[in-house]
Amino acid sequence: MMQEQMVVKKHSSIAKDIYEMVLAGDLVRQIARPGQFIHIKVGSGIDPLLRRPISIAELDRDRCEITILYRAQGKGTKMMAEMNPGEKLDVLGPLGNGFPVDALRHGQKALLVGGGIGVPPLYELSKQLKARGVEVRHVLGFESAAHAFYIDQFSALAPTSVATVDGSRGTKGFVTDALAGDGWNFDCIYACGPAAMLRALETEYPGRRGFFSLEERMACGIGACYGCVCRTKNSPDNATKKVCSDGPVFEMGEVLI
Amino acid sequence: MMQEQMVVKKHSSIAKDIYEMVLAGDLVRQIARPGQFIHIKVGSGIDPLLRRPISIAELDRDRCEITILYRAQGKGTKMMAEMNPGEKLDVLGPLGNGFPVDALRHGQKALLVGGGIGVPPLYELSKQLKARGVEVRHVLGFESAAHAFYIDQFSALAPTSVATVDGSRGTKGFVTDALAGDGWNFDCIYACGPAAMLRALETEYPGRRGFFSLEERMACGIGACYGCVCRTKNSPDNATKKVCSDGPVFEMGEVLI
Amino acid sequence: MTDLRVELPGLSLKNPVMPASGCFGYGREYSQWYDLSELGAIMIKATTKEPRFGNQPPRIAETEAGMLNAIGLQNPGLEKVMAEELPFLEYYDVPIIANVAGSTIEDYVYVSEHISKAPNVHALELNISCPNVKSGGITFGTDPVMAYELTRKVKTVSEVPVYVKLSPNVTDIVAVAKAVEAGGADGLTMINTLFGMKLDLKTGRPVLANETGGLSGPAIKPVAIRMIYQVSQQVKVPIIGMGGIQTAEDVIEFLYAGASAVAVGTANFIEPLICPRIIQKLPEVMEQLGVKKITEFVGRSHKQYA
Amino acid sequence: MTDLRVELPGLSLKNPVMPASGCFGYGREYSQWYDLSELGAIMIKATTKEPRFGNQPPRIAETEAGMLNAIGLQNPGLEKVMAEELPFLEYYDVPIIANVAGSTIEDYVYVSEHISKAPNVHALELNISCPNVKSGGITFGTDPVMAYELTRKVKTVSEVPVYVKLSPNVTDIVAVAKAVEAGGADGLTMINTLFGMKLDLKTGRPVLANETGGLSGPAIKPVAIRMIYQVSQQVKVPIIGMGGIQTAEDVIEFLYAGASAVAVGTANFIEPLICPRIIQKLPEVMEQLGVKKITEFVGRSHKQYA
Ligand SMILES: Cc1cc2nc3c(=O)[nH]c(=O)nc-3n(C[C@H](O)[C@H](O)[C@H](O)COP(=O)(O)OP(=O)(O)OC[C@H]3O[C@@H](n4cnc5c(N)ncnc54)[C@H](O)[C@@H]3O)c2cc1C
Ligand SMILES: Cc1cc2nc3c(=O)[nH]c(=O)nc-3n(C[C@H](O)[C@H](O)[C@H](O)COP(=O)(O)OP(=O)(O)OC[C@H]3O[C@@H](n4cnc5c(N)ncnc54)[C@H](O)[C@@H]3O)c2cc1C
Ligand SMILES: Cc1cc2nc3c(=O)[nH]c(=O)nc-3n(C[C@H](O)[C@H](O)[C@H](O)COP(=O)(O)O)c2cc1C
Ligand SMILES: Cc1cc2nc3c(=O)[nH]c(=O)nc-3n(C[C@H](O)[C@H](O)[C@H](O)COP(=O)(O)O)c2cc1C
Ligand code: FES
Ligand code: FES
Repeated sequence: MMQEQMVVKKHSSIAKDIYEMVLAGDLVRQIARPGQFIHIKVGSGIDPLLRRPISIAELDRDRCEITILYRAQGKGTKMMAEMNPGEKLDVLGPLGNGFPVDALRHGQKALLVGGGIGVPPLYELSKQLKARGVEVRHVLGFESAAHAFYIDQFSALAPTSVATVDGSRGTKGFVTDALAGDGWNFDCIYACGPAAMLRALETEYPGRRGFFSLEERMACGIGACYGCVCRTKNSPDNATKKVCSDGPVFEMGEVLI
Repeated sequence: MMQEQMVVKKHSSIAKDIYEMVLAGDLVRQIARPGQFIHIKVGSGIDPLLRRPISIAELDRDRCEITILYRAQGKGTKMMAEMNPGEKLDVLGPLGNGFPVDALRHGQKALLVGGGIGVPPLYELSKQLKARGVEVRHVLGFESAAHAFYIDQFSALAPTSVATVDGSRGTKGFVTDALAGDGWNFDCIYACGPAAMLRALETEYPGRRGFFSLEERMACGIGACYGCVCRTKNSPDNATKKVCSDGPVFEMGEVLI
Repeated sequence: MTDLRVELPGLSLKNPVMPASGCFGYGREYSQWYDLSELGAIMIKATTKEPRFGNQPPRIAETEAGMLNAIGLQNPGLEKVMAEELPFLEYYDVPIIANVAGSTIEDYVYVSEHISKAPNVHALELNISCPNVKSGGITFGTDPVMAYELTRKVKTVSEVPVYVKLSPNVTDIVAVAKAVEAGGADGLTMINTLFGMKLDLKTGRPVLANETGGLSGPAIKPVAIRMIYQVSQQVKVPIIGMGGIQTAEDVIEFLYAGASAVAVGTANFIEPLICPRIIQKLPEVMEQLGVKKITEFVGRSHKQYA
Repeated sequence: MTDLRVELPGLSLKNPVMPASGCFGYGREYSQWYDLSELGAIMIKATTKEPRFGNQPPRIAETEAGMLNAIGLQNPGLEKVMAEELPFLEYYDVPIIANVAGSTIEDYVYVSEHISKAPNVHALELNISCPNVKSGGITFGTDPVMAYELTRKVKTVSEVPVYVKLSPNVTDIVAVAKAVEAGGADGLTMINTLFGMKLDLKTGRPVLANETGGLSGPAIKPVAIRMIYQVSQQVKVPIIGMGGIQTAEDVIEFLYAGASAVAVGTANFIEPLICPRIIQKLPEVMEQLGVKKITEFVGRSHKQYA
């Protein structure tokens, strides 16, 4: 965990409002797992004031580079979208626990389910699972074909189904629709996306093994402010977990979504 | 008076913390007099929130360009100092009344006195007075030789005395020290600089004709907020004038400094 | 077609956007920038019985996402406002809300009685919340009993509906709001500035000659939204909301909170064309949100769940 | 050589900079970033008698130059804080100020009595100003009589000096300050957050699950400076100031206003190293201003002219 002025190496728009940015810096050495995130200060002033949490989508240890994929939606990400290669970005990271790649052995089966801007962390996860010899399948959901991104990259790694809300690409509907009838018997599910998607997966696969990456509004990103808590399930004492430092990845069933 | 995204044509540092910026745009056509100013929004966000008033130092009607000279001291001007040619600057202008050039006829004598960042508007003024055939002399005061700027430019127009607080260039002391013993019999004095300098000039030349350009903290810059008032002198009803729209230039003795 | 019209006591507004008092003078300066008839209404600068010369400069200080002002209610006095400023505004098709200030109840009553007779003054706004004058002003705004009393007395003389402008510098904004409603106020306007200060790094002294000043701008928006949200659930009279508005989206946030119309203050200083720009942008944002009538937004933060 | 030391009741501070309560947990997270012994002191997160689980998320919303929080005093409760958190902080050479919260006077008295016995707790900070809990908290901070009563009772049991944290959401901050001084407070800390709110553009609903929250960050600095300026001229006890501090220059502005030391809250979230960076920068700024002892700044905004 460190603070660093990372250098923007590449930056381009890859789908409607979606940007791909490659950042270089020493903090890459500290990254332990896919699903960890960085906490970005956009601009040097007080506007916007808070950092933005963004997942690490791909990791290149040799070049000390990471790729992030983000949607320019609000003030901070729109400002970020204006940046040019060569400029510097103030980053804290790596933060959070990330997905346990070692939950599966060679030959076991992993289903990776991503929705919208929940898709990015699954990319590095898939690469690392594949490297272990895990058999992977992807199901990715987007609003429309125009919003979809990285389908080719995911497809190059493993079989990839796509769902779009308007049906303009793949199955019409949500990721759960693309899953329906797919009798593939996975050993573990890894997912990241909107709360509604994660809840639907919990309902769909009760009692199965899985890991979900959650989102919550964050201030510190390091566990100090208690801004980003979620409740643990079935715990008698109403205990909470912090999404930033206990998460963002939790075992399916561990916390209330 | 208009709002315009002016284009930065040239930008360079010309003395310690002092920058020269050339701006191009249509509002140049509306400039009536030297001593008018523009009101600049630095950055596109809310930090800094307010515009910065900066005098027009030189005017090139043919190219639709103006030159401004400013000191990077606080948040806004420091941000401005980072700008590159080609970028755009959000400007309101031209604002204020400016110096009356026509107060003097051909052959009459004008003494122009400037202190620090009060020097800029005198440059265009001197050029226009000269063009009318007025005989001009300059007295410019700066903190030190390192802070001094535009001495060559002023000297090229007319005889120019310089004072610096530390004596590193010209007379040691204030502009009033450089004036002392100078028996030159001017018809009108034009001055811009710190309040202390203007008060000293009032004391030095009681009853003489003169025009002073004042500074005050501004919000709107157009006369609507009553933020920038000064009091008129000897007026029974305590009346006020707005520096932004009634000024920034006032006749010597008209307002309390 | 989107419908921007809003009906309030005394005011038939083309749209819910008006410049806030003290941030628009009496309209002359901004009339050089655009046709004032485009505005929903205009809240003119505070008017007192006698002319006021206000505080010493500096009167302005910039802060983070805000500014402090200590104008001190400078204005030419009732007589001149009636004779010179209001007639100028008659050239425009826009209702005027006259902001009234004073040091005593009698002052308020006197000014209200007279200014409410001006043909284009469609409503009064009692400024019981100016933090920058020594007597009167804010004391009326922080004491519910005095606020009630003042409102009641002004109501007996005013020929147009009376709005009361609340100060945010209070422990219990709802208590003051209820008091002025009980006093007969036809509407509320909120919020005035927060009471603040800035010190100079070199001298250690206050930047403002008046020492303290009123904080306005985006910095105070969350306080304004909270107060409107609380008050609108406890009173029946409509609210004109203000405090840090810069965009059409901000306007809608104020309507959601419970305001029926809004005023834009500080933003005029930065963008002289801000009001017409917001008015122009509103239909676009409404369409994105699928709302046809601007009045549908009002109070949505609580009403849809009530 | 510049001298950063400050002596306050119960606290011998190496320097006047400490993290503010609730913005630094119990120090564990930031101990990974720097040696906590560099700090003047640490104000730990509010501790209540029983564990509290706080409010539902979302608990955080960004605003212009500020943020809203509605944590709701989540903490593991007195027992765990005494057993697990305070002992961890004993590894560092830094005095701890324990922030105490509760719903009843008895709660405050109970927690104060116990936590003041911890060896590294050098002072208490009574949080009578949290806007995010339903009962207790802020009601003590807005009513001078209750504030007096609470302070007096806690003073009878505390083994260390007692500071009281004032809420800015009041009409008359001086009245509350005088009441707690009369109740025996050894010092004041101010300000807590302003009470604010943000609504979501799409749904119209509050962004925070708790609806309202506490506004902190640079946006509130002018209010903090004004209140410290007013209070420091009316009370004799020292003040620890806070509200939007981001830089060494901000620290000096708070000292000018009348604070003797300062706390940094929100800025920790943006710059984890903000406190040590400010501490390192202070001597440089002091040299520019020609000041040798940091204590010379205190109250300069009014004292030099008194
Ligand atoms: C652990 C984690 C990983 C994430 N990874 C990615 C990613 O790889 N790509 C991507 O596009 N997005 C990701 N997000 C969501 C991303 O943080 C938000 O989209 C972003 O903060 C919005 O900022 P803004 O400036 O666009 O919006 P604004 O509307 O200006 O944001 C205002 C405030 O709300 C917060 N906020 C708004 N939306 C969200 C959200 N969905 N989640 C958390 N905070 C939010 C912002 O951080 C900020 O504090 C992630 C979120 C978390 C918690
Ligand atoms: C009519 C007029 C003409 C001017 N012409 C020039 C010029 O040609 N060159 C130049 O360098 N400066 C000029 N100034 C001064 C210039 O406006 C300030 O130096 C500038 O606003 C400081 O902004 P900042 O961001 O550096 O400082 P900050 O400290 O960030 O400013 C904070 C606030 O204080 C105001 N402020 C600070 N200093 C002054 C000041 N001296 N006068 C007015 N407002 C101030 C700022 O506008 C801003 O609102 C002029 C001022 C006026 C009123
Ligand atoms: C320079 C200035 C002058 C003001 N003068 C008045 C006034 O005369 N009467 C009044 O009721 N409010 C006055 N106000 C308060 C505004 O009308 C408004 O309530 C406040 O500024 C909040 O809105 P804003 O954040 O959009 O500026 C003034 C505000 C400013 C900034
Ligand atoms: C996330 C968060 C949690 C807070 N929790 C507490 C708390 O537990 N006790 C308390 O007295 N103040 C609490 N505060 C208030 C701060 O200590 C401080 O008074 C306030 O935030 C102003 O300082 P700042 O602008 O530097 O943040 C909290 C503030 C924030 C932002
Ligand atoms: S964001 Fe601060 S604890 Fe998670
Ligand atoms: S700056 Fe607004 S009246 Fe001059």
